[in-house]
Amino acid sequence: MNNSADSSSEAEVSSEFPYLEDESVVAVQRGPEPGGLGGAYRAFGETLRGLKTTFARIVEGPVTIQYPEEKTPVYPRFRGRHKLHRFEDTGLEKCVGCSLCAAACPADCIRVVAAENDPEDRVSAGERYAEIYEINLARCIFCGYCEVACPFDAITMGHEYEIADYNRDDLIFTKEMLLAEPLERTPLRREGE
Amino acid sequence: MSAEERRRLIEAMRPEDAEPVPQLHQVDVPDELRERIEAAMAKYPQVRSAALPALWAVQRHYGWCTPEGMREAAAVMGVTPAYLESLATFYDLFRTSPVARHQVLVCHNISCWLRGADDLIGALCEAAGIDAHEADHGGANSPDGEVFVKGFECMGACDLAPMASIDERYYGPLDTDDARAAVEQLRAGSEVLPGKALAERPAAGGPEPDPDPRVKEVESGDA
Amino acid sequence: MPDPPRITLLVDGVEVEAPHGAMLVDAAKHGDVEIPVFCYEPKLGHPVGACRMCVVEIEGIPKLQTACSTPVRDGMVVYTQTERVKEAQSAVVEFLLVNHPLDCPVCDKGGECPLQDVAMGWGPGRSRSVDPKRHFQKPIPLSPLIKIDRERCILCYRCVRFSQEVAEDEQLQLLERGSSTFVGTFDNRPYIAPFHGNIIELCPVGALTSDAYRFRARPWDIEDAGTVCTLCPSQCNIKLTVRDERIERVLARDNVDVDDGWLCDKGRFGYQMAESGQRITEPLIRAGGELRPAGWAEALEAAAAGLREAGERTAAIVGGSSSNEDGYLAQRIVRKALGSPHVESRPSGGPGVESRRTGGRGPAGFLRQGLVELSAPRLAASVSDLDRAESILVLGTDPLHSMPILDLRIRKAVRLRGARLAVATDRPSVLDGGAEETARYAPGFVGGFVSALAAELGAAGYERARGELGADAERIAGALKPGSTVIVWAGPDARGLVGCARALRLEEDGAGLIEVPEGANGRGLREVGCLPVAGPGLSDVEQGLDASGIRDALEAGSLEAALLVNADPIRDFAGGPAWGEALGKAKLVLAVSMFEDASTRQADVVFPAESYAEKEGTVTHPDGRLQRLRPGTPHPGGVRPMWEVLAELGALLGEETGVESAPDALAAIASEVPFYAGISHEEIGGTGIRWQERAAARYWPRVDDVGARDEVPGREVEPAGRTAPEPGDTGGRAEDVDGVIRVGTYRDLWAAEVTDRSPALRFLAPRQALELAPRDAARLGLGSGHEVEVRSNGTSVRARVSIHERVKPGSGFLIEGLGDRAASLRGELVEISKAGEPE
Amino acid sequence: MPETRMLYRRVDEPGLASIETYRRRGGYRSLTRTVKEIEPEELLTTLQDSGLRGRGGAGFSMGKKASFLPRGDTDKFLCCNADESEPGAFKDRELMQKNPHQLIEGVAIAAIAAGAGWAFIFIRGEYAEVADILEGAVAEAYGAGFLGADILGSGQRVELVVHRGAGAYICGEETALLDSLEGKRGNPRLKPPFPAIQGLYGGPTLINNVETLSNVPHIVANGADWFKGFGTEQSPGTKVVSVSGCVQRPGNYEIELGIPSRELIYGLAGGPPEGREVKAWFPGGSSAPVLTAAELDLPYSFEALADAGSMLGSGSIIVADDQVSIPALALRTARFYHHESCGKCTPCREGTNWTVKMLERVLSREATPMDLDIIASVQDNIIGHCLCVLGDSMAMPVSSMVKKFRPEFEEYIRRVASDSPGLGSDGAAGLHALTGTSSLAPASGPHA
Repeated sequence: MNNSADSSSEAEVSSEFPYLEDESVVAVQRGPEPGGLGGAYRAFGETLRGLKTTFARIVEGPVTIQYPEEKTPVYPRFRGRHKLHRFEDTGLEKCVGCSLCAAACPADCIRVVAAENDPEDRVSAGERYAEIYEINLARCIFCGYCEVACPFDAITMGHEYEIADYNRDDLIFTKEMLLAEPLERTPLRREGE
Repeated sequence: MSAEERRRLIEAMRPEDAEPVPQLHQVDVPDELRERIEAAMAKYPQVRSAALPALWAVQRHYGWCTPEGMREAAAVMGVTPAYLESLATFYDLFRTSPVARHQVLVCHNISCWLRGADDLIGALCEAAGIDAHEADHGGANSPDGEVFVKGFECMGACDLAPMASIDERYYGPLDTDDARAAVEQLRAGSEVLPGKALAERPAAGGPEPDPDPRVKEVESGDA
Repeated sequence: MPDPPRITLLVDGVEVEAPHGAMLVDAAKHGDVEIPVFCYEPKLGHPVGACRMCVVEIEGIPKLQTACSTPVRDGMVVYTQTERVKEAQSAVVEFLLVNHPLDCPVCDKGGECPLQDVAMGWGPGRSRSVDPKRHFQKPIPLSPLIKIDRERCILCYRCVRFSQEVAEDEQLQLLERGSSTFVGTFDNRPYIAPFHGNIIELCPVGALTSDAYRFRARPWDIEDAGTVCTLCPSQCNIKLTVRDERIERVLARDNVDVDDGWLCDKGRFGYQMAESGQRITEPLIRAGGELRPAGWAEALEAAAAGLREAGERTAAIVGGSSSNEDGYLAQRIVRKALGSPHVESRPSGGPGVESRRTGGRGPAGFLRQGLVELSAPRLAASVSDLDRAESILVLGTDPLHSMPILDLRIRKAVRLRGARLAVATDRPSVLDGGAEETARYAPGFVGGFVSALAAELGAAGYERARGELGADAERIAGALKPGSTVIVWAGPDARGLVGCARALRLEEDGAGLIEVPEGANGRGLREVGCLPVAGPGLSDVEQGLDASGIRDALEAGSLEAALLVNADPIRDFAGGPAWGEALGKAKLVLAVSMFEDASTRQADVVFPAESYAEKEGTVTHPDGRLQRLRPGTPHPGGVRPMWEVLAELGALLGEETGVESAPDALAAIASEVPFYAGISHEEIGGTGIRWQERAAARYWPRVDDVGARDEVPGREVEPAGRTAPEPGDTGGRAEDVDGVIRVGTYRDLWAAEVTDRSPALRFLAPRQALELAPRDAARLGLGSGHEVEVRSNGTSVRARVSIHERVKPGSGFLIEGLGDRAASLRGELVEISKAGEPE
Repeated sequence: MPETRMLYRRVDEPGLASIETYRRRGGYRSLTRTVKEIEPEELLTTLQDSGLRGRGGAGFSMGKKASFLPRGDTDKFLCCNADESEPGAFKDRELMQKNPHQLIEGVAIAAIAAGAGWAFIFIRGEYAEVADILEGAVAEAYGAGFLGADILGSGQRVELVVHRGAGAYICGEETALLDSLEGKRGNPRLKPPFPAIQGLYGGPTLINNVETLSNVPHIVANGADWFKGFGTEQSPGTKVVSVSGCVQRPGNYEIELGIPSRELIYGLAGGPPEGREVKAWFPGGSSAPVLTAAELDLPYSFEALADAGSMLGSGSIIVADDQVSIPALALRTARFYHHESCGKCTPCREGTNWTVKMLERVLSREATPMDLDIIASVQDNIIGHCLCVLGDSMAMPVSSMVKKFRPEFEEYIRRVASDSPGLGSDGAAGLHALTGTSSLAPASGPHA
C-alpha cells in the first residue's frame, strides 16, 4: 500500500468524526415539542397502526388451517418425502443403483444394494439396477443432497410431509414404496402466497 | 449378450479350455509346416524371432492364419497360441479370416490416391463382384472365392502409382482396363498383366547417364 | 543388502531426498508431490512409458520426460506444475476420455478408479470430442471369474504385462493394432490361470471386474479389514472388503517380504467358503446316530467326558489352517491334561510313510535332529532372499501347487535378475521352462537324488552316484555354483539336504533354505509343539505316533479318542478313506470343523470352527515370519474363538491355562517356545516379524542337545530297514517292466475344500487324473481321457489319463486330496488297466 | 542437372543382382580388403571421417553411431532397416531389387566395423519379390565365402539373416524393428536405453538404413576424402530421392544434396502434368510438413528444409497439384498414421483416431469452424508427447496443412450452411472434391 493513499483516507475519517480519538461524545437527538397533534400522534400513533392490522385480520376471516382435514400448502421447492422415477417411455427405473445418493447422504439413511440387469428383462436402463433401495425416513434430515448427487435424476424430493407412523420400522421406505405414484395430498403455495 | 447366454457361456468354460502352450502330441502338425518352422527357429539366436516366419509358414500352408495352424505353430515353437494370434492381428499381411485364392492389395495411400487409386479399387471390385467400400476398409473376398481385394497402405512403390500387389508381386501403373484384365487373368489362371510387373521396369532416370568422372573410379575392377 | 545411497533432487523448487536410482514418480513422493500414472506399476517390472500421463519437465532436457521411467540423479531439477506439463497431462486425459464411455455410475470401479481420480486432478474438465466412441460388446466373461468391458479399457497394458511378465502364462494378449487394439485371448478362449485374478486389481479402470464382486458394494459402503490368508503356506497378506458384516471381496495387502502384492485365485476367491451357508454354526453332539445341535456347555462337557475316559489313549490331529494358538492349546490339552504324546500336524507324517514298499519309518530321533538342523535360523532364507540369490534350487515340490506365490517370486528372480534356476522334482514343474537345469527322479527317490547332489556339491561323507542319477545331480550342482543359493524344498525325506546346505554354505547372507510345509501353518504348528517327536519350541518330549501310526493305532483300538482340530484326515491325509475306518472304531471323535465333511461324519462331538476371516491369533510363515490373523467379520451364529473353546476344554480336563484372550494365548506360547520369547501382537504388527531376526532366536535348540550322532550325515540319516536306492540306480527302471509304472502324487492347487465350498471356484475342482509320459501311454495303449484303474497291493484308484510330454518315462502321477486313496499309492509300482474310453 | 549415380551406377544392367556380374563390376573388393587389410578401428575411423549421414530419416552420422557400440566380447548385432514404409519412399526397394550385393557387402563391412557377429536385414513383408532376390543374393554370398562363420578364411564371422516383416509401418522405427525382430508386436521401446547400448536381445545393436549401408563399400574402396567430394559439407555423398505423386516421371533420382528443389520436381521428374501447377509438396515423405509452390526454390538439403519448417527425412518428395483438395489430402495422411499407429502410447493412438474422425467430419461437411481449432490444438497436443515419432509424423503435416491452407478447410465448413449434398458422407469423398467431381468418377486430366 502506498503512503499517500493512506494519509488521504485518514483525513476523510477525521473530518467526519472530529472527536473520534480524543473525547467521548454523546449525541442527543431532539424531537418536536410535546403537545398538540404531534403529541397525540406520538402517544397513539403506533397503537393505531397496530390496530389497523388487527382490524384488517378480523375482516379477513380465520387463518387457522383445519389440519388434517386441510393441508398446509408448501412452496414448490419444499423438500418432502423422496420419490424414485421411471422413464416415461420405457417404464424402466431411472435408478441404476450407483449409490452416489448413499455416499452423499449426511444422515446415512440410504441403503442401496445393486445387481446386474438381465438384458432380456431389464429393470433399469444400464447394466446395473438397484435391487434394494431403502431410505430410512426416521433418520433423513431432508437436506436434498441425494437429489443433487443423482446423476440420472432418478430420485427427487417430493412435497409430501405426512410421514409420521407408529412404528420406526415402517419408516424405512423400500424401492417399491418410493417408486409408487404418491397421492398428491400436499397443496402447493401459489405465486406470491 | 443376454444374462442367460452369458451364464451358459460361463458354465461352458472349463479349465481345460484355457490355451496354455500346447504340447506337440496334442496337435497334428503337417510335416512340411513343422520343417519350415523348425528351420526358421534354427536361423535365429533366439527362438521367438521365428514367430513371424512361423506365421508366414502357417499362412502359406493354410492360405490364412487359421486358429488350428496357429496352435500347431505354437506347439512347435513352445509359445502360447495367444502370443501368435496377437502377432497375427498386429501385422497387416497376416489374414485371420478365410481368404480367397488370389490376393490383390491395392495401395490407397497418398501417391497412388493422387494418381487414381480409388478408381482402380472401384474397377477391380466391379470386375470381381466385390463391394468397393468393404474392400477399401479391411478387404473382401469375391463371391466365387477367387479374388480377395483390399485397400492397403503404402507399399513402397509410388513410382508405379497407382499400383497393386497381386499374389505378392507388384504391378503398376494400372488403369481401370488393367484392373478388369487382371481379374480375368487371375480367374483364368493365366499370366497376370504382362508388361506391368515391377521386375520389368527400368530406373526412372532413363538410360544410364554418362558416369560422373568421380564415380568412374569405383567401377574399374573385375572379379 | 545395503540400502542404495540417497541423493537430493529439486522437485518444484523443493528439495527432496530419495534413494539413488529410484524412478522419478516414486522419488517425488518423498517430497509429497504426486505425479499421475496409469501404466506404471513397479510390480510389473520395467516401466513401459506408454500412457504418457506422467510427463514432467526436467531441466536440461528439451522434451518432456516420463517420470515413470526416469531414474533420479543427484541435483536433478524437476518441474511437475509448469504450464507445459499441465497441458501435456490434460491432453493425455482428454485423449483417454475420447473413447472412454464415462459410465461411472454403473461401473464397479466408480469411487476407487484411478482414471476418475486423475481426470479430476489433472484433466481438462470437459471434453471437446463429439465423435462417436469406440464400441465393443459390453461385459463379456473373460473367464468364469472375470468380466471384461473393452469399452472402458484405456490400454495401459497392465493386465497383459501381468500375464506375460509376472505369471508368464501368456494367455492374455493384445489383439489388433492402434486404436482398434483390445485385450483378449486366443480364439476367444477363456483366460484361466492360477493367478489371473490379479488383473482385476491391476486394472486402473473398470474394464476388468470380478464376477463375484460385481455390483456388490461401493467403496463408501465398505470397510477394509487386513489379515492373512491361511489357505496355503504362502500366508499372503490380504485385505477383506466387508459390507454389512459380509466379506464381499479379497484384495492384496502389499507385503514385499511375503507376497510382493500378488494373490493366487484361491486366496482371492476362496473367501466365499467363509460366507457359505453350509457352515456349521453351533456345536453338534451325536445322539442316536445323528448329529444334533447342542449348547456349548453341553458339547464341551460331552467332549471333556469322552476325553477324560480315553485319557492317554487320545491322539490329536491339528490341521494346517489352525493358528499357533489353536495348535498350542490342543497339544497342551493332549500332552498335559491327558498325558498322551500323540500329537500330529503333518498329513504325510514322518519320513518313510511315502511308500509301504520302499521302507518303513525312520527313527524319531533323526526327525527331531533333522528338523533342528534344517530349520535352524542360520540356514533360514527369507522370501526376499529369493530376490537376491544368484541361484535357486527347487527341490521336490512344485511351488505353483504347494505355495503358489513363491512360483511368481522365483519367476521374477529369473526374469528380472537372471538368477540361475535349477528344478529337481519327480513331477514336471511349471517352472521347468525358465530353469537352467532340470532333473527328474522317479517318484519316491528324492532321498537318493539329494544324497547324490550333496556328493556332487562336494559334501563330505556322500558318495557320487553313477549313471543317470549322477549325471542329473552333476548338472544341477553345476547350475548352483558359484554364488549364493536359496533352496526351496518340500517332502518328508530330507536326507542329504544337510550335506547340500553345508557344501553350498547356505548359512551365508542371501542364501538358505525355505521349506514348504504341507499345511498352511505347518511351520508354526511344528514350533508350538504339534509334532509327535517334539514339544513346544521343539523341546524333547516323550515320543508319540505319527499320522499313519495314529491311524493304525485307532484301527487296532490301542487309541480310543481322536481330537481333530481343523483337520479332515480322510480327505487330506495319506491313507485317505482308511482314516474313515480308523475313526469309525474310535470311541470318541471330537472334530473342530467349519463344514460337515467325511471326518465329521465319524465324529461324536463337533465344534464349529472359525474361518480365517473371523480368527484372532498368529501364524508362522515358512520363512519364520510370525503374522497376525485379525478378525474382519463377526463369528456367525454360535461360533466362538477356538482359543477360548480349547482353553475351556482344558479347564474342564483340569489343565488351567489362564488364557483369557488371544494375546494371553500368544503369551503362553512365547513362554514355552524359547525362540518366540517375549513376542507380542504389537511387535508382530501389520507386516509380521521373522523370529530369526529377533534376539530370542539364539534360544533355538542346539543340534548336540538333540543327540546328534557321530556318524557322517549321509549315513546317520539312513532310515532303518529301508532299501535306499543304490548309487547309480535312477529308480526309474520301472518302464522296463511291462505295464507297470511307479506312481507319485501331488497335491493339486485346487484339490482343496475351499474349491468345493466357494461357488466361484467350483469349476476348478480337479478330477482324478493319471499323468503319463507319451511313451508309457503308447506302450499301455492309452490315450488322453481314457478311464483307467490304478492298482497296487489291493488299493485302487480310478483316474483319467492325461498325457504330458515332460513326465519321465516310467513315472505316473495322481492327485492327492480328492478323498480317494491316491495318496496311499505314493511311491508304489502300480498296475494300470483300462476302465473306459474317453468321453 | 543430371543425376550423380553412385549407388545406382549401371542399375539396369542385366544380371547385376547376381554375384558374378556384381563382382565383375568390382564388387566385394571392399569386403575382401576389410577382412584382409583393415583393422576394425581404422574402418570405424574411415566411416566416421566420411561424414556419411543416415539415409533413413534422422540423418545421424553413421560412423558415430557405430562408434557408440561398446567394445568387448558381448554379443553385438547389426540390423539393416529395410522396412521402407513411409508413403513416398521407395528408394531402398529399387536398390535391393537391382543391386542386392552392394547392400550385402555394406552390411558385412559395417558388421565387422561394429564387431557384430549377427546381422539382420529387416525387409518389409510387402517386398516379397525383393526379399526373394535378396535371399538369393545372400545365399550366393554365403556360397562365395563372403558371409558365414569364417569370411574368406579370415576368422571374421558375420551371419546374415533376411527377416521378412509382415506389414506394419511402425517397424521402420528402430526400436519397434527390434521388437518385431525378437518376435514380438512391433511396439517402439522406451529410450534410453538406446539400441547401441541395449538393443536386439538386450545386446548392443547398430541399426542402419539400406541406402546408408549401400554407401559403405564405396567409402571403403575409395576413402573418406573421396566420399566428401560429393554433396555438401554437412552431408557428403549422393542421395537417392524418390519423387512421386503429381509428376510426369515418378521414380528414384540419385543426386547430390543442395540442388534446388524445383530442379528435382520439374527437371528430373518432369513436374506436374501439362497445365497444372504444384500446389503443395511433401519434401521428405508424408511425415514432413507440407511446403507450398512458393517454396519450390529451396535448396534440397537437410538444413534448408529444416529452416523452412519442414524436413528432408528419407528424401521422398510427393507432389500435389492444383486440382487436389488439401483437406482430402490431410485425411489421407491422417488415415495412414491412424491405421499404422501401434497403439502403445495414448497421444498417438487416440490422437490419430480423433484427428481422422474430425477430418472426416470436415469432408462430410458436418464440422464447425471450432473443429479446425480443435484439429490444430490436437496436433499440438500430440507433437512431442508420444513415445516415438509416429504421432508427430501425422501431427506435423496435418498441422501444416491446416495452417497453410486454412481457407480451403473453411470453405468446406462454410458450405455446411448452404449445404450442398451429393458428396456423400464417406470421408474418402473427394480427391477433387472442390472441383466438384466425385472421387470414384474418373478425374479429368493426366491423373486418371
